[in-house]
Amino acid sequence: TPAQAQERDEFSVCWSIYAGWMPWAYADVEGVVDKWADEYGISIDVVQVNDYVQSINQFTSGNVDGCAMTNMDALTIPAASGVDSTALIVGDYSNGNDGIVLKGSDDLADIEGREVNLVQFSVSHYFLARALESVGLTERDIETVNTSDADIVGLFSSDTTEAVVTWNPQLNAIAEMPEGNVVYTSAEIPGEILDMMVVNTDTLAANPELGHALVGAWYEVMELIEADDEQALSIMADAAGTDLEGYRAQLDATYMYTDPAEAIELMQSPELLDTMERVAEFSFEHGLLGDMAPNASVVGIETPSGVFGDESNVQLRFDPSFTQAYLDAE
Amino acid sequence: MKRLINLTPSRGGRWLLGLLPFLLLAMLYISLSNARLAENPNDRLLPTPANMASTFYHLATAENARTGQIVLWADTFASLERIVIGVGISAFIGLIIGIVSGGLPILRAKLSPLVTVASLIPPMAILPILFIAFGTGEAAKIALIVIGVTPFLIRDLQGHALRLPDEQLIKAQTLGASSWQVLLRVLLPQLTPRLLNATRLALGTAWLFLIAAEAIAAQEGLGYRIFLVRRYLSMDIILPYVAWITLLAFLLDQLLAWVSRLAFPWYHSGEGDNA
Amino acid sequence: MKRLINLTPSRGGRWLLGLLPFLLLAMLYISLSNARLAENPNDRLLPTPANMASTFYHLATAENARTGQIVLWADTFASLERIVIGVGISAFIGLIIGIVSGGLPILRAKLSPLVTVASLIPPMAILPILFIAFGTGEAAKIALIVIGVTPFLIRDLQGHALRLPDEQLIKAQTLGASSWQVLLRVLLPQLTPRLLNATRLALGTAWLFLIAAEAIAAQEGLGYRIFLVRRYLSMDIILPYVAWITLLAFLLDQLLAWVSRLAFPWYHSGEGDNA
Amino acid sequence: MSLLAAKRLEKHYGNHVVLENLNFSVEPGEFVTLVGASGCGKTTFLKMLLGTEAISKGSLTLDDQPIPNEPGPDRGVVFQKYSVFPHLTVLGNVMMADELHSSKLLGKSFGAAKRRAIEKAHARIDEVGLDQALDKYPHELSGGMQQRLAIAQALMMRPRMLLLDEPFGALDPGIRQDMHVLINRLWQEQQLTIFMITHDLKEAFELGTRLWVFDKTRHDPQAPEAYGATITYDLPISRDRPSEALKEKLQQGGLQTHTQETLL
Amino acid sequence: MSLLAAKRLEKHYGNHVVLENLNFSVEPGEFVTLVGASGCGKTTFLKMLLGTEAISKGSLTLDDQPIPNEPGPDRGVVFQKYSVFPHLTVLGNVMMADELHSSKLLGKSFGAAKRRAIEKAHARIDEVGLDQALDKYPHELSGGMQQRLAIAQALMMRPRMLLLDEPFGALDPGIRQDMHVLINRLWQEQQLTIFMITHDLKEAFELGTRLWVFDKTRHDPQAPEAYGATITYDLPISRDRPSEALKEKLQQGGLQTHTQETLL
Ligand SMILES: Nc1ncnc2c1ncn2[C@@H]1O[C@H](COP(=O)(O)OP(=O)(O)OP(=O)(O)O)[C@@H](O)[C@H]1O
Ligand SMILES: Nc1ncnc2c1ncn2[C@@H]1O[C@H](COP(=O)(O)OP(=O)(O)OP(=O)(O)O)[C@@H](O)[C@H]1O
Ligand SMILES: [Mg+2]
Ligand SMILES: [Mg+2]
Repeated sequence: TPAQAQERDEFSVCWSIYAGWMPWAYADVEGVVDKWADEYGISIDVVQVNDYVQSINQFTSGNVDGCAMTNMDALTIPAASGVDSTALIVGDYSNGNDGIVLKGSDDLADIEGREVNLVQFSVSHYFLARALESVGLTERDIETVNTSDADIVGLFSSDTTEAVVTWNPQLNAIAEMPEGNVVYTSAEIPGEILDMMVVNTDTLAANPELGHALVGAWYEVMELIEADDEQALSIMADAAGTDLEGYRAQLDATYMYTDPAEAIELMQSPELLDTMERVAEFSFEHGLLGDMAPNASVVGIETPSGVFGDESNVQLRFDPSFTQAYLDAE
Repeated sequence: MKRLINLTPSRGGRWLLGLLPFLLLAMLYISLSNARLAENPNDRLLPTPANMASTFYHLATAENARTGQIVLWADTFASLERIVIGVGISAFIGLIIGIVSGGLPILRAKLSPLVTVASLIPPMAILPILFIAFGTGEAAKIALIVIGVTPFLIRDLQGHALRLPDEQLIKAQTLGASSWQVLLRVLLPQLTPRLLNATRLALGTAWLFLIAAEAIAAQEGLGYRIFLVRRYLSMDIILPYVAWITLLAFLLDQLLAWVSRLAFPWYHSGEGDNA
Repeated sequence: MKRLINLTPSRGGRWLLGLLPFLLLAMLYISLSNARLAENPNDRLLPTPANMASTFYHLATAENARTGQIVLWADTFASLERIVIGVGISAFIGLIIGIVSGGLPILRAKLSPLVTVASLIPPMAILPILFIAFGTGEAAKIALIVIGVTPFLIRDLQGHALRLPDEQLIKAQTLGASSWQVLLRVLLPQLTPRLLNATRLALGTAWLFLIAAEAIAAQEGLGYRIFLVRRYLSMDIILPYVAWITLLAFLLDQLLAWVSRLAFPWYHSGEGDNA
Repeated sequence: MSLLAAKRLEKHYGNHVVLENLNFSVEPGEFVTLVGASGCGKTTFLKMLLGTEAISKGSLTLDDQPIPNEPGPDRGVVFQKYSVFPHLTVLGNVMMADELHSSKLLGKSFGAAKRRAIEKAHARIDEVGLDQALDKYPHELSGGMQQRLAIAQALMMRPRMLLLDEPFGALDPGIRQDMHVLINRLWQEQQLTIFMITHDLKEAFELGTRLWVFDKTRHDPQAPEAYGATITYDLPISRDRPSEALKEKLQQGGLQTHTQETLL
Repeated sequence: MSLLAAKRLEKHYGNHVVLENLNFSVEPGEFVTLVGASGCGKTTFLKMLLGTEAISKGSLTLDDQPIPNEPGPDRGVVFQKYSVFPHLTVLGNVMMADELHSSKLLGKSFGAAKRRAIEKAHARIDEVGLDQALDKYPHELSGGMQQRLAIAQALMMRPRMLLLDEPFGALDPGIRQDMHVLINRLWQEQQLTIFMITHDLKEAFELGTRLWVFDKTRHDPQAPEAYGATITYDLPISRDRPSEALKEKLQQGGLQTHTQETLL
């Protein structure tokens, strides 16, 4: 929007609790973001929002300039609402962080006919659809129950719960329970569930310093993660409400792009475009692109390797240029 | 010119005056909505009234392809069923415990502190325990409503049982009533209309817990729909749903008031019109 | 042998009787907890009392490495601040609008329908809208409390303003009072103790909204902590927190009752001991 | 054998002595009117007769048995307010006693039992002149009609004793006069023993056969609660004697102090 | 010139005619007592004098001006209940009028003004004999003391007219007598014009200089609301004449119907 397109020097970005986004917690309390923002003569307020959906709503409604979210949510929420969004940083992909847990069976095929608790229409839903595909089932073979992510652990203890789809840290907590059998994880579909920092395209165009500062701060923390810095990891663990050991377990299931070059490579690869096409199709089938959407390509998605969908309505862009600039500066 | 406190609007004028703030709010909304949509035609935050109306019409008439149900009615029916059962159970428990603990001092001493403490516990915070005890299906949602509403009803009814003039209990005994008969023929009939009244007061809380319960785990229901579509900021669904819930709450409230006036004329004798 | 309704426990016995159900509950909990832990020593749902005590002690004494604060006190302080500010604002708005709309018929006609409708909207349903409208700062959380509580306070105070005997308003006017003076010297002082009373009733709802708000967007607070650790089913934190919230709610309630009795002895003259 | 007798009867609330040194015996058929300053313990005394307050010392016997420690159907009562059940019609209120008696479980009778109860109630209601208001609820009745109803209800059990605590205190003077006629008639017809508290000396003289004045005989200004009231005057009232003369005699005695207290 | 005058005054509520054809004129210093069956419109009449009910037809003039359409400090009032402010002490209640007058904004005075108000209030409180209860709240006072307080409060503004709606209706007979003495004294000392509604004929005769009986003269059994009450008797009462004689005369006339109605 024009208001956001103006040059400013005060910005805010938000994030919610998830293994791959805990670096933002560290970057915020330890002043890494402030340091990089100062360098570019701006200020960035990093806000933690307890509820993931709410954090995206904040971004879509224009209350914040950037928000940590997954590739699918970036497409179906802000982009589908007409907010031109840019994936500035691709931080990680889920490599086992999402999982399907069954009671009384360790075979995914046994999910047939069960009630499945999950956050409907989230990446979990997409992930579930992919899993079902792998055993030749469709969504018609199960029943989905919309469940708040925070309550899913407590719910699993109940005798009436048969299956859940969830992510970490809830997934670990459930897997630890005696009756919990993890039958399928996102490690089977690597590189499809991407966790990103998404910022408003117009704001970014008018204020490229915002992009540079965020990228700088992010990769400074990535170095600590790469070095397995215990103190930094402890702080992230604490913010996530767990301990060092618990947090490491979550990180094990997360493929962090600690090397910026790798992230650039992903963004430029044609596989990303394929993934996004699949996501767009899934979203269209579930009505997530809006009731009026005529087909899956109504919202244009642009990556360095090409555009999927309506080229005159590009609302989601993968932009490696800021990461590239950081790499060049190093 | 009369003093301000002595000025009363005429009967017709009262209606118009009452509509005034609603009109102002509606105008405010429309202008804000127009402003946002002019900036971004895809904006979902403040949809136009026409947009909301057509979405609502769609929800109220179109069959869902997968389930074959009409969304709005399925949601409404599911939610009403939960709230009626939940409030019904609460009312029953409230009446029994209220009468017994209000009427029998020896039981009151036992129960009062427990009820007081129970009414202070925020039920939302002990959800996991509820799931274990009641599963995750309808039972849990109804249990949440019951747990949220019953302590209030018990306390209200107990209070009213205590406020019944001692004279009546004594009189009943001089007419030969046993303890059981006093409870049955003096307390029960006098507390029943009060129960209806207390239930009306508690309905607001009941809706609250219903929506909270549906937000946590559900497959249909008014709260479910709102929390599902909030993901997509689909205000064109949320806002009509909120209006619809408000209307339902109002109708339920009026229904109870009407039943009470019809069934217990003596209870309502002392009332003026409460604006 | 006396009839059951005539049996009253002695003063000392009353205390003991009141403790009885708590003891029973505690015993029930311990046996259930033992049973679950015997099956699975890692079970988190029903931790042992010793486990809860040590966790709570840790939260109440150990400084957090990241923030340098003691978790329990930081949470408590944040939540209390929100609830006090939220309820304070509600009380203020409620008193002003309640007096003005209760005392001035011409304004009441304008405001009453709006207040009635507003009080019927379940705030939980508009929770998603609120956070979008107010952002995720303190304002939204306080706004949720205010929106949840104020309509009730306004209606209660308006009702009591209307129930003030007309005789008093007339008497004041025969003593030469202007409209303003009637509001200031007759309605205001008589509604203030009622406001305290209504605020006590509304506190339960306020806690509910506080916890709901903190669950969605907060970085500290009692509700935030419960929802944060709920992901790990850390009942050893949740249960003591629930007990702590209950205690705080009780103390706040008693504080208001005490202030009211102290400041407005005439208001409490008609009361017996309400069990 | 006297119906009711007290010996050195006392009533304390903690250290507060309300009544002390009460000695009397009352025969069946007497109409005792009780007067005394506000707060001197008249209602407390009536409550002891009812059985809702325990006696602290001494003895209070009914038919030479200690008085029961709770209300029962042998002692009817009418209070100044709240004597009737607001949720029952006139007929329902009066039938209540019969229904409680004939249906222990439900406290409500049906069929033939119900018809009998209605018939009996009708007779009582006629007696107090409420036959036009059978299906009205108490809130539709005037204060006087409510008190008549309370009396009809209390008499349904044919109690031996009727206890009245300022039954006409809230009524208008005209209606009051009417009630006097009624209570007097019922007392004579049904040979009741009546205890009536009143603040109206004239009423006390008009109705009673015996007047009790409650007052303190000892008073300690330092500890006003140390001594209680007792019956300072126990006067027979003859219906034939004009009450005026009696009144004067009383005033010459000690009732002035009492009257003054009543008037603050 | 008479203080108050009415010409063909009527009051309707919708189709319900409550009062009709009222014609009178009242001179300063009169003490008018109003009696009549319950619901015949006495309170409605008083409300018209107060200005809280509008007149429907005819004219009602105060000093030859139409009566103001709202209450004002020239017409004091005492109701049966709720006349005093429960949140103020005796002193606060009586000071109120003065404070409202001297501080338009806050309605509360401070410093010297406050001391003056207290002084004035003291004098009034002494007059009604409440000097021992200055700092008590109304709930700590007996019914009689509350009504005295209400009178003291009403007289603080030195109103020309005092309107009393069954002011002693809820009091015990003894206390009532006491209040009669008080109101009579104040009426004479301050040369008030008083209108007093009462249900007690004796009271009406004892206090008034003029008695108004409200009653219906026409009655349509099909439409009981079609005709209103009016002043059927307007009798001067002389203090010297024994009221008994008057009463009898009245009863020979038409008051029987009224009394009967009152007694239901
Ligand atoms: N439950 C109680 N506990 C303590 N004191 C009591 C109790 N009930 C009554 N009293 C005291 O006993 C005294 C007598 O009270 P009671 O009601 O018998 O007076 P009364 O003569 O009926 O007065 P009134 O004419 O006002 O009805 C009063 O001082 C009262 O304070
Ligand atoms: N606001 C009103 N609207 C309609 N009717 C009214 C209203 N106020 C009074 N009335 C009617 O006017 C009639 C006279 O009432 P009012 O109170 O003046 O009687 P009253 O003589 O004072 O009776 P009481 O002796 O019982 O006090 C009654 O029939 C009453 O129903
Ligand atoms: Mg008494
Ligand atoms: Mg009247």
